[in-house]
Amino acid sequence: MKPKTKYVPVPSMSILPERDAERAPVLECIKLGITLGGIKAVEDFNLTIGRTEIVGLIGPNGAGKTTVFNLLTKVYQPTTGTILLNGQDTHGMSTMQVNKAGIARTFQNIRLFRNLSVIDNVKTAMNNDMRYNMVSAILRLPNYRREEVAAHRRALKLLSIFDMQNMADVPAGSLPYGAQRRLEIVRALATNPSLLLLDEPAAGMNPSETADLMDNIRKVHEMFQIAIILIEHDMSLVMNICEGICVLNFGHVIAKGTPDEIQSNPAVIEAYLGRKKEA
Amino acid sequence: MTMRRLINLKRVEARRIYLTYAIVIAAYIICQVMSSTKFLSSSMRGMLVPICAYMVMAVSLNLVVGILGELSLGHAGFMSVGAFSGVAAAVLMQSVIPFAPVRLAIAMIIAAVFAAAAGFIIGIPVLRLKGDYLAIVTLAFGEIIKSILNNFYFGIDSQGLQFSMLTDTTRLLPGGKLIIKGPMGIGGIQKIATFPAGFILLMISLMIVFNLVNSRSGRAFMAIRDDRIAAESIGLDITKYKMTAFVMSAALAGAAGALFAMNYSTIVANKFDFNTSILILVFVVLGGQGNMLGGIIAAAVLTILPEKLRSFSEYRMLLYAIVLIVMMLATNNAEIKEFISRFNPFRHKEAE
Amino acid sequence: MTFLNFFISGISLGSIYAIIALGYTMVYGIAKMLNFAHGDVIMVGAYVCFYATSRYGLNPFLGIVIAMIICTLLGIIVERLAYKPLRQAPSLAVLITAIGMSYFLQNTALLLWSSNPKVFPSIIGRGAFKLFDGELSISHITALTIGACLVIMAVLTLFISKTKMGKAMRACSEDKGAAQLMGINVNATISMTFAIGSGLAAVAGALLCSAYPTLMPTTGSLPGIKAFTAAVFGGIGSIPGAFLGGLMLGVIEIFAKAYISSQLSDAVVFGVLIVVLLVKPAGLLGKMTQEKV
Amino acid sequence: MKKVLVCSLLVLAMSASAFGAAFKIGGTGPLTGGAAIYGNAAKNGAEIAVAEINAMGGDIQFDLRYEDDTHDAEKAVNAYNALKDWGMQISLGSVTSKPAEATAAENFSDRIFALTPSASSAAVTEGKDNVFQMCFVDPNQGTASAQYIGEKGFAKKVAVIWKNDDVYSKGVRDTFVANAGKYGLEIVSETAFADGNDTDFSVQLTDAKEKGAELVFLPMYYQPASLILAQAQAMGYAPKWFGIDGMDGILTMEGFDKSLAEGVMLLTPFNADAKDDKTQKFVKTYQEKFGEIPNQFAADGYDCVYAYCQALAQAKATPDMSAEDLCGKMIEQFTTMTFNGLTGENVKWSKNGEVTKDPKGMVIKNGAYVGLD
Repeated sequence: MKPKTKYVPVPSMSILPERDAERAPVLECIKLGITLGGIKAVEDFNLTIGRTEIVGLIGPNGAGKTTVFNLLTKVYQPTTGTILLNGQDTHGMSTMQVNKAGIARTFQNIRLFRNLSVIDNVKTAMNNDMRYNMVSAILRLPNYRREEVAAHRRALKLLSIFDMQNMADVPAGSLPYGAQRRLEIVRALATNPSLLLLDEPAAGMNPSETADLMDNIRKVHEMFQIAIILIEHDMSLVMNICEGICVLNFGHVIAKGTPDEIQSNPAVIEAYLGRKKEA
Repeated sequence: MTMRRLINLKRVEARRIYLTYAIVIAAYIICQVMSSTKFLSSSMRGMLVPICAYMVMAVSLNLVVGILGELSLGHAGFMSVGAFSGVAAAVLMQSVIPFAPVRLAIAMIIAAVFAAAAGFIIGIPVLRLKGDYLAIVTLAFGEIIKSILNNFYFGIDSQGLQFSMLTDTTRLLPGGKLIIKGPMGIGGIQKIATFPAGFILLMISLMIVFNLVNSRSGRAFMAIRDDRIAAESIGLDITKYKMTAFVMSAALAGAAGALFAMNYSTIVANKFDFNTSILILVFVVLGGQGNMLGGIIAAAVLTILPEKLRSFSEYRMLLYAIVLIVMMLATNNAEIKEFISRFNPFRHKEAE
Repeated sequence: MTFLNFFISGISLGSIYAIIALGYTMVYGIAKMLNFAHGDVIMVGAYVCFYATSRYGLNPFLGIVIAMIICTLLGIIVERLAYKPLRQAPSLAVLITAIGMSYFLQNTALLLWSSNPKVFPSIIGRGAFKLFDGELSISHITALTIGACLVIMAVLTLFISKTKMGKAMRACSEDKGAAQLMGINVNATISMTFAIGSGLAAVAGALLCSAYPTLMPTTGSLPGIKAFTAAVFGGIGSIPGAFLGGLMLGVIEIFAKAYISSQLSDAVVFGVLIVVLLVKPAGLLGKMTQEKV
Repeated sequence: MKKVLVCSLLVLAMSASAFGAAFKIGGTGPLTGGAAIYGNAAKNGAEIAVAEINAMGGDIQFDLRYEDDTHDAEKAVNAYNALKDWGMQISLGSVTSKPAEATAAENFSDRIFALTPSASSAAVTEGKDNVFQMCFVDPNQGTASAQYIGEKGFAKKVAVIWKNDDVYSKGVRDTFVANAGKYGLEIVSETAFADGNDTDFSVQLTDAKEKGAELVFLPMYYQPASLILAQAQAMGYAPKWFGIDGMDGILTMEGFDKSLAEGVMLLTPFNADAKDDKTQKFVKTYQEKFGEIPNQFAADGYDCVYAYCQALAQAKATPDMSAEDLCGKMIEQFTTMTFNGLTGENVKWSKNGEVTKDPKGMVIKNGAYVGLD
């Protein structure tokens, strides 16, 4: 696990410029855009995320939120614009390289390795931390054992954040829904990201589960001191947890600001909250 | 949440691995004892080595189909590369290494290396494709390997190794020996493959696959199989791991091919055609994808079955086809499976 | 002129591949399975047609109709007995069952009709159209095969786009679950697909054996694999793709024999297939589907 | 009525072992799969011979068993082992060449004598003192064909079409090409085909035609040959055709247009249209029993059993002898005896197991074989 330093909230330069800090932002998107099937799914998307900021990405269905995630993780290559991750241009990188550079994500439709055990799901994500080669694995050489034991311990520790250490050997596919969502977060964390993308982590959860999830996200944020972008429809979660919020509609950013600002933004209310209030 | 309903994968897997080793060793000892006490018929004795080779093929293909989750319809091609390179190596070493078991071992290693190289070359284009398209390209490569070997001539004389394609233009000096003779393949092979050698190769293959599966590489293979996009998102190099599994599988198939070839006095490229690839695939599917023990048992059963059906004379292959279809239905139709599982006392522990 | 003659030979071989590939591609497109027994249904169709015409002296076209009826029934029975119980099973299990079915049909044919090759009487004789003072000749059977291919292609395309059953087939090919929810009888639709595919196989069998007139229990298996390759070449699931893929495969095969090496022609054909798939990973006319994330 | 008689003879033949007084004779061949024509023919021929011999009730009685090898070396060894378990004393080897090479090696190490009806590759007998052939060796056929064509002056410019993945075809082609020059033949076109592309021959035929070949040599079995003849006619190419023993059978294919084969020459030791009593009787029995006209494989199978019958009688062998004892006796007999059968008169064997008999040059005239001389 990362060495624990003092937790200094460094909010978004773009959303809260007056609280800018001395450290460089973790993510800068400049004029990001993509055309999918002739439609501009995302256009002129600018967002800067501070080192340890939690940002909510909200917007009505089909606004292009998941597309933004897919752009950041290079599932789609952006047609225009630049993504700087820790100051480094990710142009031409693959999903795998972006992950190595520090972005980890979860998926809207859960994508676990269903036939692997819970702990193996987590250990798979630690793959790039391990150094032993195939020969060591086949012959079970000491470095294999050493690294496997270390990985196992770390995986258990990560699972324990979400209180899942007792399910370590259960096949991931047989977990209950909420646990599967949590496991996806653990798996993402296991890759040591500096930016974590959570795609509707509370979808399908009941209020008490959502409350637990909120605590857990806070805990993760505090422990790892990483930046988090959150796509979520549950407004209480977003408003509670996020320091900054970015609102997307029809592929365009229509508002950025603190939760309070967003809640009182007329454009947002019209495009989104007004219709979603009952939810 | 009821934890008792959830199975403990680690325990199940460990048990399955030990069970596999135990059954293989026990079967080997039983066959060896029966064979030395002449209790085993010639027919069965003659099948021991090919069964071992097919078991290794099943394990090897299972690595690609069951663990990596990609369909290969040209696996016999690697067996072929291994068979030809292994036998050629054994012929060349005949005078240098008179002790047959050592020669066999080295020949199998050379066969594995050649097949791995073929796997690597083929893997570069193949692994860029997906699903059925990947499958058809492996089929195509299997046919290409067959076609090339049918036109390949290789010999040795006092000036060294000689190769030619299409027609025999090696022009060997007197005293030279043409080893691979195009469509006639290799003839006059010394039969140095033995049952213990087959057993050892099977154990090594199992060890390689099981140990690989329980390592970072194996987890990566299975992660790619379960969800390629998620695997990419956690930083796995898909191409590298697919290639690793493919090459490893090809290497094992190559060694199996050498073992197989050196059990017969003659070998031709046409033996390793689409039908052989399919046969091996049948072992894997029937035994359960990813289930090594199942594949091994299926390999043994489906090799022995047509021999046991000989008493039905002309209806033999018809019955074989029916048995194959019925077995596929029985193992894959949910209702039939449920029905059968009622009679299996061990079933509830293993099943999901 | 030689070049043109080879081209025509290629077209003539390719048209046979194309007509077999149509059956493959149709079943794949809707049932999403590789029906390896398709080649053997072709063989059965050819035998039925052979016995109807040579033994019972029927009109060849009546023979084809009888063959179509029998093959359609065979297709339905095979589907019902062997494939339907595996609808929920992994696709590999279905593939293996199809291969088992292929062995079954071959060996049944061996028992029923013996292994001795039979010479198939051409359904329209062995004449040819002569062009350029006889320098070029296109045999009647080639012309008929291409014509049949085009007609079948047109009818299938119309059937699939216009009729209710055709629409149901398209729905099944997109999403079986959703189709079921929309009140489409998925099982009946798939059975129908097999019936049509097998009926086509009978026509293909008669044309295959008219063009290359020997008939054995294994007659269908190798052209079957080639035609399957052709279907993939053109983009499996695409009906015009199967036609194009078949023709191209035939032409490439003949050209490879003529201008590269008659010994390595198969290697060349499969080599071209690989190159095509690398450039167009879903075949010439196939649609690339992107997985939704 | 005759059918019933033949059937009852067969039953008798099969049950002869019940008395324990029959030689157990076994062979492997492709009874299923793509090469099933050859295996079934050899098996049927041998069955007829066994039924006849057993019906004569002499000292020599046979118990015959044929096992399927699907034209595959691996399955052939399995089949061979199954026969060994059954108690096979003398063997008919395997019908096709590659499987026969594999079983011959087993015959050699187990000391079970083998006389293969039709496995013609030289490698079958090479280095094995107890494996003999009833048919010509491939290399001999190639040389004999070249010599025949050259000496009779049929043609100067010759084309060869062969099946590249077939040991038999390739073996004949190799020696034919190697010896063609010696007999003044110029090979102007050489083209091949293989399983999977054995339907369209336009390229091969065009090549031969354009290079001006006067004669096309077809070292192959009759099934692809029938396609070649039909396609040549369609493209208006009419060279002389020359085949080898595998071509025999072309006239008896059901539905074959015999006019296509008009003028085709072939070297074969057997033809079903021969007028001698022996052949006619065999053909008649075969037709009654199996509903087809026998080809040379059937004749070879038939001859093998009769050759065994003669050798065993001369060696005064009895069915209670071990396979190894019989092997010694058979080697002795076969290297010295002369045999008259369907496929040749005064047939002799050399020490290495190769047969010497005269190939008969045949030409097809009006849909029937006529001697070429």
